[in-house]
Amino acid sequence: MARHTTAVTHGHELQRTWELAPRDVLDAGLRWVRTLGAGRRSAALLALALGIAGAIALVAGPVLSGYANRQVWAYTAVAFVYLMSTAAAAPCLSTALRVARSHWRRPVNRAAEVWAVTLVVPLALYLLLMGTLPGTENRLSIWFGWPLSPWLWDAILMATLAGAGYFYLWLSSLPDLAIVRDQAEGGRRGLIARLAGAWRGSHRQWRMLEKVVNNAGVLYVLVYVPTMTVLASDFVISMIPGYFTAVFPAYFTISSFEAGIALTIVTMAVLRRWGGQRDYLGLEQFWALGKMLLAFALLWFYFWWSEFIIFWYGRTPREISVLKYIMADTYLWPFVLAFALNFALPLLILMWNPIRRSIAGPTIVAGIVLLGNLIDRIRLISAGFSVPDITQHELHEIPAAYIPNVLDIVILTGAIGGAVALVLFTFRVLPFPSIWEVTGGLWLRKHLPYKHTRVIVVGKPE
Amino acid sequence: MQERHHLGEEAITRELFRPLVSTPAMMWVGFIGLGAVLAIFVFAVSWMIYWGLGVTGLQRPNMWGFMIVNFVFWIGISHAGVMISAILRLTQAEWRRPVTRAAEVMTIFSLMTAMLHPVIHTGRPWRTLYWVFPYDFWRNLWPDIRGPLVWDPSAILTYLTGSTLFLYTTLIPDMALARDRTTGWRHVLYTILALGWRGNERQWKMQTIAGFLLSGLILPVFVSVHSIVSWDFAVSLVPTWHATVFAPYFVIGAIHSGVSAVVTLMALMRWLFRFEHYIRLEHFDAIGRLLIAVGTGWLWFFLLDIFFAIYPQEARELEIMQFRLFEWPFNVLTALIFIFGYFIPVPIWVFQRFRRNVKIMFWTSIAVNVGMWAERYWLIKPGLMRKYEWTFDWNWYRPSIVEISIVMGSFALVGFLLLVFAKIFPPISVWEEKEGVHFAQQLQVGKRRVSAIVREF
Amino acid sequence: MPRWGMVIDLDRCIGCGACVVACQAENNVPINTEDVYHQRRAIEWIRLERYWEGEYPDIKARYIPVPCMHCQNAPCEPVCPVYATYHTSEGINMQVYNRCIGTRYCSINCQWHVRFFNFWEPKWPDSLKNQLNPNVTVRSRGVMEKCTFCIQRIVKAEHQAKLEGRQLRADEFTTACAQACPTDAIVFGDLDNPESRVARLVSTAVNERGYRLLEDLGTEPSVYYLKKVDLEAPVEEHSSH
Amino acid sequence: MRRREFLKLAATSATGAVLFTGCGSIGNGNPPSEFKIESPVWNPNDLRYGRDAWFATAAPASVGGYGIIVRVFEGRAKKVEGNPDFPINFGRSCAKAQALVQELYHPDRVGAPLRLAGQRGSGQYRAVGWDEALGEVASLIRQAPGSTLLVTEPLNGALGAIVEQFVRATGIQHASLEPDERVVLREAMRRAFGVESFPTLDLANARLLVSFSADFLHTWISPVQFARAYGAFRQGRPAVRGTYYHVGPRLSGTAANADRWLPIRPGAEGLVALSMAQVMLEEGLVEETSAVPFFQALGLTPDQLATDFAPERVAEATGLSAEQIRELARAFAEQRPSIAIAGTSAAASTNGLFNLVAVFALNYLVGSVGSEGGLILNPASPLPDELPANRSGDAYRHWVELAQQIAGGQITTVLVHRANPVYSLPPASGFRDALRGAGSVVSFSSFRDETTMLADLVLPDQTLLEQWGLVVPDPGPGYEVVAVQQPVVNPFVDSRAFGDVLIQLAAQLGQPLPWPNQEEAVRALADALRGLGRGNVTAENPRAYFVTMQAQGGWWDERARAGEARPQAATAPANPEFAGEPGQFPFYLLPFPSDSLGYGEFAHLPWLQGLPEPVSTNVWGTWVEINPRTARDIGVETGDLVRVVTPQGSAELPVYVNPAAMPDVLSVPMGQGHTAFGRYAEGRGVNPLELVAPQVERETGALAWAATRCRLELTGRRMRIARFEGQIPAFQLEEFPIVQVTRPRS
Ligand SMILES: Nc1nc2c(c(=O)[nH]1)N[C@H]1C(S)=C(S)[C@@H](COP(=O)(O)OP(=O)(O)OC[C@H]3O[C@@H](n4cnc5c(=O)[nH]c(N)nc54)[C@H](O)[C@@H]3O)O[C@H]1N2
Ligand SMILES: Nc1nc2c(c(=O)[nH]1)N[C@H]1C(S)=C(S)[C@@H](COP(=O)(O)OP(=O)(O)OC[C@H]3O[C@@H](n4cnc5c(=O)[nH]c(N)nc54)[C@H](O)[C@@H]3O)O[C@H]1N2
Ligand code: SF4
Ligand code: SF4
Ligand code: SF4
Ligand code: SF4
Ligand code: SF4
Repeated sequence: MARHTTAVTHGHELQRTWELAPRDVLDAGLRWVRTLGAGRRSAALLALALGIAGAIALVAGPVLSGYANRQVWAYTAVAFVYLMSTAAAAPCLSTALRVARSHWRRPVNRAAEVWAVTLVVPLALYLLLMGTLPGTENRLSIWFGWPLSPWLWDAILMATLAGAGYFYLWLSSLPDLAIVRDQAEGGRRGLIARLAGAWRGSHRQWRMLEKVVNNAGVLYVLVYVPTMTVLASDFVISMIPGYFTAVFPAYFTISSFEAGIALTIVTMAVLRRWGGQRDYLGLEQFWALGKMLLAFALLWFYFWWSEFIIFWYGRTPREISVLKYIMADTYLWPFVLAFALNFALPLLILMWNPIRRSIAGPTIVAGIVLLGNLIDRIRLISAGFSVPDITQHELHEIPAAYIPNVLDIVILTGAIGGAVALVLFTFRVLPFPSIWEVTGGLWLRKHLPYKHTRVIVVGKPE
Repeated sequence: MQERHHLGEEAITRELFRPLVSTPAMMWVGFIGLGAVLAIFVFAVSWMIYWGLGVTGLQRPNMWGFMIVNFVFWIGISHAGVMISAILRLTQAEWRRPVTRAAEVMTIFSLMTAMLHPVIHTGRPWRTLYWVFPYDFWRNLWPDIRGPLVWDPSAILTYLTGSTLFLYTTLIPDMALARDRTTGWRHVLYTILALGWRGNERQWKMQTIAGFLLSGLILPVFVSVHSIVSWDFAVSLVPTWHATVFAPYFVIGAIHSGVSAVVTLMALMRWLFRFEHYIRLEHFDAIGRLLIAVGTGWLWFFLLDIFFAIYPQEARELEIMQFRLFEWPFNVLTALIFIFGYFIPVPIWVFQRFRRNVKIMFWTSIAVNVGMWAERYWLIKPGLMRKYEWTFDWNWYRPSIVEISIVMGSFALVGFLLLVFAKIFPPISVWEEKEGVHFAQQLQVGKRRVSAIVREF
Repeated sequence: MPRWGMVIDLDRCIGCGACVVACQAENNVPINTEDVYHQRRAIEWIRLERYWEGEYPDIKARYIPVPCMHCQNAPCEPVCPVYATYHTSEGINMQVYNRCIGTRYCSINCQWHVRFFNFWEPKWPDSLKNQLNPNVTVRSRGVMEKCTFCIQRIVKAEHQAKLEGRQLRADEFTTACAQACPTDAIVFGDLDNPESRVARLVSTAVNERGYRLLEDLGTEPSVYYLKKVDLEAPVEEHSSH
Repeated sequence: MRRREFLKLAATSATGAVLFTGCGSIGNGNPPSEFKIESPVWNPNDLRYGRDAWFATAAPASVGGYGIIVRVFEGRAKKVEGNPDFPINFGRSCAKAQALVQELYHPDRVGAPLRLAGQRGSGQYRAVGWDEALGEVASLIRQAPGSTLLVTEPLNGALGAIVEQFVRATGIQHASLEPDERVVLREAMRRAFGVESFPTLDLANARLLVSFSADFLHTWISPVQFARAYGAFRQGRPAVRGTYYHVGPRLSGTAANADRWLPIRPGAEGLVALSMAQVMLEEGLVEETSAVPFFQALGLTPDQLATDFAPERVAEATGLSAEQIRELARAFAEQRPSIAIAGTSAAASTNGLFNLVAVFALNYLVGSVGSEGGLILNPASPLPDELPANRSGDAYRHWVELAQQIAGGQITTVLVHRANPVYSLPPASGFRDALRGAGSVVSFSSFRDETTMLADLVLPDQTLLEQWGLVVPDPGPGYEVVAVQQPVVNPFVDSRAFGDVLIQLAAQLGQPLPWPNQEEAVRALADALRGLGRGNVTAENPRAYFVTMQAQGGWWDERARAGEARPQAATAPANPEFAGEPGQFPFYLLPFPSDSLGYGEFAHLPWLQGLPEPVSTNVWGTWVEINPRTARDIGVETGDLVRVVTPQGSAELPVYVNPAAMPDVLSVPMGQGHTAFGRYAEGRGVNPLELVAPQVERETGALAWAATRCRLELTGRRMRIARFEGQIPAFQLEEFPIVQVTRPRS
């Protein structure tokens, strides 16, 4: 900080980005596209292999045994929900940062948005899982017996979300795709040229883009939140008799945001370590996102506690059995782990500013949170898919915990692997950092003398 | 951001101190009008304490009524201060500068007003003061910490203490400024309050650190206060109260109404003290944008709450939902909440043109708070009037004139205190305004001149 | 240690109100004036409710006396900030008037509506004060009051037993409402003493006709009801929810 | 409390004294299981020093004269309980008996003898000494004993004996006032069964009860006795649950307990009964021989019955369907032992006597008279001469005559004790006006009731809990019973027992009665019981005998039962007649005795005023009950003020929409409308007797208060009714019934 000086003691960390010229950024982006090497490819192939194994396991297990036994679908559902909570949440982060207009976000956005490319995986899983969704006859449903509920409405939401995600990713990559189209050689041209479309970078196009990118992001969030709300209700709550609680969808969404931030941080760390993004993804970004991660860890607790305390005080048999099932008895250990990994550890680690203000600190915590979120989702989904008769209004007999078998684990790793493979393949065509955004920030920067020192002044155009 | 006039430091000082030295005619009107209502309030409270709660419209099972609704409302308003000051300070939003002081003061006065309600609302207010503190050491009698009514005073008092410290910390430099420009009793007062402020480097550093620390510390308190207030209701078994979503729902509702109240206050200050140069359209613009997000979040929770009251399809909740959605007068309230709380203001705020229109901002912010008062009434009362299957006890609640006076009077109380405050302390933070002037820069980017800010990322 | 409880047989209760007045007489319950009824603030520790069913001419009026249920998991207790209502070790939901500050939270959280608030200072003409039971505190304005299972009778009996150096005998005393009830609809006693009438009713009649009010809330009321018998009752009975 | 303990308590008088030492036990009461900070105060109701004493005495005759015990602490009566030994109620009691302590400590009791100090009726009195007051009464009687009328409630036992002796010694006239249905019921008992006293019901062994309008669980002759039996009738037997049908024009507090309510036209009870008999005989459900006394009681031939009273012929007039009558008859014949009773409004019709006789005679048909599980007749007093049983009240017709005699000057002095003719007789009787003009009026009431307000002299009586007495409860439990009444506390105010006053007056008049005072009279009469040499009390000397009797609460002999019942005279069928043209007055006006205030004699007690009427839950006032549909048609709702107009008069009353009201019957509770009688009774509500036309029962001349028609006029005003129920009529929610029901085990 001292190196770059600011007038006050409490600004964000400045880093080399602000010392660069726009040309440097362009070079860096193009270098990324050109030089991505064997490491990425083998990683991508490994992930792909996992994905294929998962697909085979999915066919070998759940699909073959049909929909009568919902329990075999549990880990397919876990995979689906986990991807929705992590990969699908990441683009929301980039939207939030965009809307807040913070300049440090510029190199972060793409690391978050790129995960939108994986939306096809949960969409596909969802379509498979539709068969496990019980109908609305004989049971409580959030759809009150609407026609074709819940299948049609959830499917529409999922498809819309995927559409919005791809649209957002495409829009926010458009100028860079054009750059790649114009500067990259041969093979990739066809696809990229088609993706870059008619982008010529005219004044009009730029003004349009600036307006629409934000709105596309907001649209994505506006679809994501209801989708998660509905999934929370259709996938979790309505599967556990007696589990009716208004805060749950909010808990589900908020904790997904936490995981989305964690995923972004991990992505950033990978890009920094293996992707040559040191100049762009620095302390400033990790520190800021570390704070956000801490805030969301606290929110995790807040939303969980909101539910817990009401159940605890209510003490109606219904509430007590739900508590016993997913927190106290059956899924006690997954719950304790989720509590520790999503809240306790992140809080205990990130409460220290020196840790927050490092690369490793937030990264490790982000890893913890990603694991914690997985366990949390397993706790909820496995519990939901293990109730033999969900047409009841109350959980009278508490089912035993479901222990995953090898197939389940292959399905889970497969879904995650498939998603990662998609991202790795996308790296091939998308430049990192986001050239247009980072240079956009540099254009608005100026170094000014201030008293005895020099400050950076950044423009904030309306 | 071409709106900013270039003001010298001395001009800023002079203009912002103006309310202290001269009293606009409307201020007198305010003092007299609010004072009169306040007198009614004091009389009503005394009457109630003298005769007992018999003078209210409360009965079985409507044991809580107007005063509790109003309590929740004012607690909600009190969330503006921290929202504006602490969060915006931590995130370094520039546009907070002209409104922090007013918002913090409103926090304190509305908190005090809010706290008054549960106290006078008890059967024996004189004894109520006991239970805030563990009172009977000799017999080992302690307050029951399992009860939200013990959490309430703890959280609220902490919040009040924190907010007061917070306000005071930001007030010190201005007190020194005032000290140096006044004589007589004011001089004495400001001398004491300025705590020997000389404005040296170390003092500024301490003050800044204190401001940030307090902002950070007060945030959890801020969230806890309205969460706990919500748990007053939610931990009970009353149908439609017993909802897990209440805590975040109440908090975001509080922010919705509190920030709207800040808009109201901004518009009033701008009009009353002619602060056009300080409370500028860009501020309304920014706060309007914040309100869109807050309002939409509130709507999400509001809908979640309604939905999950219906979804379990339990006869008890359904009964009350049916009552509160479709029966007079709650059907009208429902509409009022939706329309005033969201569907009038938020679509209007979407347009920058309207966000930059003070009159429209003023009236929409009023609308929000009408909607939010209705929302609290709507949340709290139907569950009591139609508690469960006890049809034998289905009673209406009608507030008595005493309760109505108290509710009306609480607005006068807050207004009156704010006016008094403005007579003694500068209603806009002078040093923050000046700091803002220093940070504001202009930048030439291509052909455009862009507003810019030092160290803001 | 005894665990006090009550069984109320709705097939016996005739709606005579003797229990109501007996409780008022025993427990110094303030006089319910006309004004108090207009204000809907009448205090009846045990109250007689009448529910309609059907339409003329196929109409039924059904009675139910409702005292405090003395929930074993009483929702009124944890919400009291000052321990003015608490659970005794004998299973009674007890009210300490001196400590009550009148927040009325307990009554909000009592789904049986059996907690009564003194909105006004209770007043008796001087001569009527001669009747007041010296064993029962006269409550003042601003405090909550409710059925205590006639705690003064319990204490007296327990003390008597202690003085005589013996255990409490089954049914050696009863509450005012149970004692007055002409049809013997109310039976009070020690649920843990197998010889007491309540315990025997709980093990026999309650199996057949028993239910507890709002049982599904899980508060474990100590007051059991025996269902009203009706020749025309629907065959499918309402189980507890 | 069991008997033995009670005895012990009463005997030692110190066992009730308990020392509260709980203060030493700080913090040692925490329940083991849950984290809580238990109050170190053991409980909020400390026990006091002091002496608890329990005294046995008797409840008022109007609630059945059963045995009660009263807790007395430091010289103050605290609490009334039923006497666990007493054979009528076995420890049970009722709201009215509970409220006796409020009568004792009533703030508006007459505190000393009073003499009128202004216009009669002005209510201005000044206190005088007892000697002066007694002297004045003595001289009034001395002046014209033959023109002196003593009005009392029906008296029996010791006070009855004193009054009889007094009347005999001084030669004054005596009339007693009681609700007219009781007059009719006594006559019906006399005619149908040849007994003088009211019957009781062996419900504990019965399987079916059919009540024709009799409010037997709340107001009819001996509610506590019946209620106690009713409990056993319903749930006292492991295998049998008694079934109860109610036939009558109103779903009363009693009728609400019925398994089936059959609403009928007012006054049609007898018709239904005859029709039932017709069905039973026609279908051969009862033996021919058992029909003989039935036909005797009604003066009918089997042919007449068969032709005129077949269900199809009478259905229309009763308001029931023929099938309903048949089912009722079959149930009555088949589910034996079965009992039929009639009363309340059934007796208050112009054909009241017929209604009662017809219904009670049904018991002959099923062999239920005097048998187990049936209608049990009561013997008279064990000492008919010394200790009179109830003397019947005088019928309305007689009161009208008396009023004329007072007005005409044949009666110059009226002495009134514990009867309130000015309130209880309808204005049409002219009694109030007559009394206003009477030569002298002396009241012996403890309260300034309406009659006392017209008195020149008030010599306040003691309340029940302050005086001695022997009471012959009517009805008894089926055998001879005498209750002891004793002062449980010293007189609260400067009052004297009526019996003492009479004894002192007789002495002043030179006609001394055999006893020096009321207490001695009681002791002497008790000793006469000892002379019988039977019953539950045995002791060698009079003192021990009396103490034992006091401790037990009375004397009874379970073997002394009523003799064989036989109809004495025939009562021919008759149709009810109503005052008022049906065209002009479309509704029946159906007053009904209030569950808590009775006929108004309890209106001065705040606990009873504040006790909700069980069906409407209304308190502290009068209202008119209207069927919901009718109300909708007229355009009124609960709380609207309407004018109820009868040929006799009109009154403004608030509407209570009663979902169970018959469409053409408007019911109005009795008991309110007092213009005097203390702060709690005065100036509230309306006395429906002011609306009823002076219709009388054809044969007895009793007032037929249920024989008037009326119409409604809207006033456009509203009035708040004080009620207990919430502001929405409390119907059970289908999903969450508060009162859960189940079918009987079969
Ligand atoms: N069990 C029980 N214990 C109690 C209480 C209770 O209610 N029950 N109450 C408690 C309370 S509140 C109090 S204040 C204390 C009172 O406790 P104490 O002070 O013991 O009061 P007393 O027993 O009333 O009187 C004490 C003695 O003083 C004598 N005495 C009276 N007048 C005079 C005088 O002029 N001079 C002298 N020298 N002696 C005199 C009396 O005859 C008596 O023997 O008891 C406390 N302890
Ligand atoms: N005749 C006579 N009169 C006397 C005296 C005397 O000696 N003789 N002594 C005089 C003296 S010294 C005194 S101190 C006064 C005492 O007179 P009071 O102060 O009236 O004392 P108590 O009536 O014993 O107690 C008051 C009530 O407080 C309640 N109480 C106390 N603590 C608690 C608690 O923690 N919880 C609840 N729920 N209730 C509580 C009890 O129920 C009790 O009914 O009497 C005075 N009057
Ligand atoms: S019935 Fe009400 S007052 Fe009684 S213990 Fe239960 S919750 Fe508490
Ligand atoms: S009213 Fe009294 S008892 Fe009830 S919660 Fe408040 S302080 Fe406790
Ligand atoms: S148990 Fe005692 S306090 Fe409770 S209702 Fe009965 S008489 Fe009243
Ligand atoms: S006293 Fe007995 S019969 Fe009468 S209302 Fe009470 S419970 Fe019912
Ligand atoms: S209650 Fe108080 S005065 Fe009585 S013994 Fe205990 S401590 Fe002493």
